[in-house]
Amino acid sequence: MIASNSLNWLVPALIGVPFVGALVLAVMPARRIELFRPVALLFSATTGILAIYLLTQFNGDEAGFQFAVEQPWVEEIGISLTFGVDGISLFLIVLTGLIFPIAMLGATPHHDPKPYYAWLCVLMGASMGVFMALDLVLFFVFFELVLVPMYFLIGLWGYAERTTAATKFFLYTMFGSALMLVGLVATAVLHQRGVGGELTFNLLEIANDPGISNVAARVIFVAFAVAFAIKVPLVPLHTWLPDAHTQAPTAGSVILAAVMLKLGTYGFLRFGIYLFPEAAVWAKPVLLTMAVLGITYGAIAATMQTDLKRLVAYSSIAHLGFVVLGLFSLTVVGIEGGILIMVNHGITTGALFLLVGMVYERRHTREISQLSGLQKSAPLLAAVMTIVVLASVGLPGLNGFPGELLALLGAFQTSRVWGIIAVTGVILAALYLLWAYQRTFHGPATGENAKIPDMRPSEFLVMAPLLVLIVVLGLFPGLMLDRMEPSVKALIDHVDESVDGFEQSVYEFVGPAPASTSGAEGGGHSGSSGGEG
Amino acid sequence: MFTFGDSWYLVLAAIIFAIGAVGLIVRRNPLVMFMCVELMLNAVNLTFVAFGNLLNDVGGQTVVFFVLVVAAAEVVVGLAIIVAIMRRRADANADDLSLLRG
Amino acid sequence: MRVEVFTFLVAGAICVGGALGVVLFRNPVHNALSLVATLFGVAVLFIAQEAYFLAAIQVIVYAGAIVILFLFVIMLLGVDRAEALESDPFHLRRTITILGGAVLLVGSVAILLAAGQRATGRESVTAPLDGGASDVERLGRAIFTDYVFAFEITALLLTVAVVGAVVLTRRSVGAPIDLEEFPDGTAYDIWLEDHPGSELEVPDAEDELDREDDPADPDGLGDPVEPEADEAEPAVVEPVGSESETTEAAR
Amino acid sequence: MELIWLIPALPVAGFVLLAALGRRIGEPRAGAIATLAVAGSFVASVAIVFTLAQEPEGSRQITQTLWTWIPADSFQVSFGLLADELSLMMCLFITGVGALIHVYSIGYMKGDPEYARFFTYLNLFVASMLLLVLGDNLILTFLGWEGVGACSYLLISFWFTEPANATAGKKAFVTNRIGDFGYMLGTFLVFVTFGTIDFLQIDAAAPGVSSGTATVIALLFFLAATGKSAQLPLFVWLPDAMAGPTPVSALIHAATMVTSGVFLLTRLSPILEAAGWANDLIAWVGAVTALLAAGAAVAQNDIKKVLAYSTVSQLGFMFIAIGSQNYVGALFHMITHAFFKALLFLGAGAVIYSMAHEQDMRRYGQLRRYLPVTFATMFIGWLAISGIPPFSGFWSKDEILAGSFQVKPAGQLLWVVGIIAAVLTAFYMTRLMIMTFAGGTEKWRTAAPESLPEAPTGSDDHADGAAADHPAPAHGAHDDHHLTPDHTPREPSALMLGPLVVLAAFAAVAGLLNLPFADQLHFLDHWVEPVLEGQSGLPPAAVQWVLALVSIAGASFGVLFSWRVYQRHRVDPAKIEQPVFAHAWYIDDSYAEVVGGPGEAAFQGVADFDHNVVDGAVRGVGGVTVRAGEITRRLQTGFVRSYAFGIGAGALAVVVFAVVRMSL
Repeated sequence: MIASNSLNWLVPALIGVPFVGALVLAVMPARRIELFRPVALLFSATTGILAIYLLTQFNGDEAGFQFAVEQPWVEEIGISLTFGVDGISLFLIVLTGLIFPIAMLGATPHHDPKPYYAWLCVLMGASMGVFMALDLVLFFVFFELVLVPMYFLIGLWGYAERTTAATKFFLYTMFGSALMLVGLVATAVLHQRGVGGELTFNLLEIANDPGISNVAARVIFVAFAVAFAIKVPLVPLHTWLPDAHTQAPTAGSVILAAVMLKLGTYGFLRFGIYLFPEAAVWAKPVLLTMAVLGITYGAIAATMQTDLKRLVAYSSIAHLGFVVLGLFSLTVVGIEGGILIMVNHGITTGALFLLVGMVYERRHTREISQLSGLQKSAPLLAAVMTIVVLASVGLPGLNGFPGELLALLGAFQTSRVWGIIAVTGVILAALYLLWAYQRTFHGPATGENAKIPDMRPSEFLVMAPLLVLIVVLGLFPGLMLDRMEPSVKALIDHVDESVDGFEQSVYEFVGPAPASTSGAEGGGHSGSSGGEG
Repeated sequence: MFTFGDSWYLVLAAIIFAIGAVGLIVRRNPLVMFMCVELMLNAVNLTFVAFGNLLNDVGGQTVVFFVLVVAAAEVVVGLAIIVAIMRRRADANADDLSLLRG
Repeated sequence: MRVEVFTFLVAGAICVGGALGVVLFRNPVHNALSLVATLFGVAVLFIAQEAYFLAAIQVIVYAGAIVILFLFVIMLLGVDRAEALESDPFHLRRTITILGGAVLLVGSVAILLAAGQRATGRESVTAPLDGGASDVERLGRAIFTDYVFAFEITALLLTVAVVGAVVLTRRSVGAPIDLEEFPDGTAYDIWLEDHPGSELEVPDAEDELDREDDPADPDGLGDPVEPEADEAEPAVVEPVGSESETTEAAR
Repeated sequence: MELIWLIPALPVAGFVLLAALGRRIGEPRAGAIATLAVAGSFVASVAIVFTLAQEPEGSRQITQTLWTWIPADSFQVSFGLLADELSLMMCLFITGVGALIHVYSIGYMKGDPEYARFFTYLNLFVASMLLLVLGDNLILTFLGWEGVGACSYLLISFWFTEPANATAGKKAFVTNRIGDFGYMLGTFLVFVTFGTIDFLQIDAAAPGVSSGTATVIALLFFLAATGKSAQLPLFVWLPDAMAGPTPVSALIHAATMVTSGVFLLTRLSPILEAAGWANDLIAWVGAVTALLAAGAAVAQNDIKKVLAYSTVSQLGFMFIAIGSQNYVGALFHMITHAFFKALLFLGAGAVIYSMAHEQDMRRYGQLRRYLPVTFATMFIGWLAISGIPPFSGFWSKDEILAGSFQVKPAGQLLWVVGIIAAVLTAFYMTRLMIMTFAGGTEKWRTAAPESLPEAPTGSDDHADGAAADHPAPAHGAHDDHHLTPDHTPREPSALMLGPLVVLAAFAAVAGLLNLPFADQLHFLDHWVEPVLEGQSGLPPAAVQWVLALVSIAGASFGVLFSWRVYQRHRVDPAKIEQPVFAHAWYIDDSYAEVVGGPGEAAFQGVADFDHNVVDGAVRGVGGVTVRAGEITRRLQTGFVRSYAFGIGAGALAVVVFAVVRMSL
């Protein structure tokens, strides 16, 4: 399963560089204020470049984990430092590598730059770790480690209600994590009981031969699922998100949306479906329901928000609903769609938060009712906003679309009803985003709104890479799909062989054999596209 | 009927301990409270030695040795604290130093 | 045999007397002195149990160092001021305490006597106390082999303690603050806030008697005494009960 | 012939160029660039058409896969262009009419501060429209489908400072999204049925599909079509869309975008063929829409609104044709309609332009004196749409009605409805012409705007916008304009008149494309034949003659009656212009009532539920914890001796317990 590679130094570097950066910042003299930002940027950008290098070195035909490193850590209880990258985590890593520098560039703290950037670096390293850890405990450690910097970022550099929001965010997520801790210990212990041998927390070993009874697996799955569902967040466990988003500083919101929410969905994929296939199939209806609920409910709630940032936060809930919908359609198409949305939502919503931050800096309010006709005074800002909004609405040709399409298709194949209901989310997305855009950027530019300055070139340069990604990933999603496909197929195969009840119902298509299906590589699961007719 | 034995030492220790405990609660002068603590510690030491003797093990005495050290350290720090407080308020008694109330 | 019993009884009496003295004397100096008595008694008992080294340490460290330290502090700060023993703001609690202490005493004694000679635990095999070498040697061997880490740590502990003491007692710059500047005043202030009107009452014997069953005071905590009240009456009438014991212990 | 990609690529290039440097390029070069881009792709399409024409019948088909767009497992979406008779024909009139309207816009938008942005959007629109028709699979067509929707949103709300315009744009997009709901589900169903979304493969496989599945697919795509092509029940956005600049109304909301629904269903004709009763539904929805919209057009006073409802009505005719599987008829009418409706819109634009952006026909009159060219061209357009032979509209409409006549069941009834709609068409178009160009008096000199009753307001999703039927008075260089009694209308520049003339010529002769008389005259028929299976024949020639005569009679009646009412004033117009017509049967209003009332309330309810119940529960947990702490902290009195007391009590408890245990 683990494909060895000469570039094993990459993974530790990706995690280590940001932490080193944090250390450097920590020891820097406090009075050299002008230096903190460049240093933080240096380290985060280095990480980003490494991530891109990882992308270039990644072997797209390899289903297993690459760049894998395995070091014993606490041998007594079989905890090891096992890292690896596969087609599923690859793009999340790249996304993390890209978003952090952009977030640092896009927003500056109003006070205490030193700890601010240090925490950001810690956050970056931890996020990288989460996406690459292949050991249950290791994953948990990073999963928790992420909370701390985020807590301080919200609590120290946030807006008026920051303390409440930070505490809420921290406690809420911790609650889930507690269950997860129990779950992963139980997993390891039961695994040892089941198959004998050493106690191990290695994900691959456990997944390949769980030796856990279905009932136990389901219980543990629920424990994991709650943790991830809070992190995603799935309705009705979502209420920490709007507060956290609204109160967090711009960079915090960007990273929260772009990276941290993905921890949950990634966890579902890696430690839910992959670790407990049977339980995942068992829980599929519930999670699909929650996903659809999130899509519609989040969208409806978003429509009625009066705070721009809150609105975007709720839109995130809806988008993440699409992700979960795709993942738990348990079809290759759906899961690929889910991963696509994970990345693209990171880009678009990150951009949205940056833009809202710019609006706030100009108007010192996020109240939609206070804003009007900004397009008159800030046409460039409006143009960028338009593109991002349309991308977020899921306009074909922009990056929001392919993922949404695939996720919906997957859901449609698995269960028509959920598919159909979920598609209504597409309508609602247009409704709340365009309405918000209309109320803020259209209409007469009154009072303050008429006087705001337009986007500065520097700000545009920050947005530029995101815009490029929005267009490029919209027109060439194949760049991602091709690389993730083998891993996703392997995942589905894994589910297929470990769950006997799981029917990949090969569907009899009408008419002559379609060329596109026969063209599908491998074809091992070309049938999985069938759905149960 | 009462033949002299190690349990006598234990009884004595119990008595001293009880007195110390009561004193600790009843007295308000922090210095005196410290002394009561010392009393209790000594009671414990006594039992340790007694048991060590009884079970013919050097461990008891070793523990006493360490207890002595710890007690010394504790007194040093404790008295330092008291000095620090008394400097501010010579008439301070244990009930005045209640800023840690919840 | 007889000797042992005799030593035990004498030393025990000294210990108990000293202990009582520590608790009952009003003057800190007296308390310290009676503490010395107890410590010496314990040292004697150590000797009676062939723990010569410990006995020595006991005298040197405790009697020699610690008590002197106490006395220094007392003299240094001039806090050798009598404490009104019979007046306790939490009157009921004191009685409970004394009763509880008695029960504790009786209980533990009862346990011990019931246990009689049967002491739990088993004979030592690794480090027997008897057998050739002196207790000093045995103790040294034990400390520097089995307990060496603990020993090292005590070294560290002492260092920290010394440093801490120095830091704590360093005279702070600026005017000494008084408790009024503390966030929420003294315990009494707060306590009085919770029990308005109590500060008017001056505690005296007859209403202390019926305060145990005071419906207005269900928690039975009794009433506080004004801090000023202590200075107001420097020489408090001694309770008759404690008189005899004090004199006895002094003997 | 590997140059198909040029057709959409040129407008895309124009878009990119203008988007990047539009402001620097400025006026009028930006307009010129945009026009050249579209004209270039027109040339390209012509070239391709001619090369294809060389090919033997049946093999006139080029597919070109640029790259694989969405390769996901078995769901392989190629970014591939399919140039066949149908798509090329669409390309021709999209780029042709598009180019003309670009030219027109150069004049119309003169002096607008957002000049460059306008042409940027316009080019993007043309590009998307071309992708829509050229896409060789459902998803790529969907890209165009959504692209035109987005452009229409951007262009309707082009003068965004007017809340009504912004609202109208959003309304258009959201309403279209409802249609897209059908489109996406249809695509999914097609995929799970055929295992492909490639048009050619679908067509190949379609005959084998079960009637039930085909019906569902057809209905889903028809839902999509009702959204884009403004049919019942989703037509409400089109009248409001008139808030956009007039060239936009001409290009998007008359000639091209709104016909994409028709195009889509034509593309999927093999499925429709198997779809059974779905066809009847389509035909009848088309018929009812045609009738209702024509009725609504009768009572509108905003000249653009009249044309908007007219467009809806004409689209209804096309859907009648689709439903009666007379696809050629639908395409035929689509083309002719593109010509004369674009002509009419541009003419109306010229009128509005020369009347200081006043759109209320009640303030026009006698304009033929001032705007002879505009009048002449619009006159032709009027004849064409009213169905007076030999102008184009007659032939196409006649073919549709003839086709509908022999539909089983109740084709005759369908035909009757169609005829009534046609009569109404003739009536309201005549009304428009008379009120604008004739009518005896120059009303703007007398009638002050406030003296006129408020025209019906197109309401919007959230009741937060006012009427969309007011012109956008304040924009750019036109700010100072207001229709004053001493205003003298002047013919606009040649840039605007030129396109009018060209379109007028086409509107006059476009009928030649498919003259019914002899089989060899069915050029269009033969051209698209290979694409369309299941093209149902027309009734025998004799029947056709009768039907044609009847429709001519009906048209003439409409014209003459309108003449009596509005020119001769023999009948009080108020008798005809019932409020129910003016409010378009209150359909839009009722939507607004529902959406703005219960709908919004429900949404607000959900939001409140989220805040009070869901989040309230979370906050409740927190609150309980805090309160518990408030209580327990009292134990922490801070008195050292109390703690000691506690410890002592604990120790005591232990001892007592031990004693009890031993004594037991």
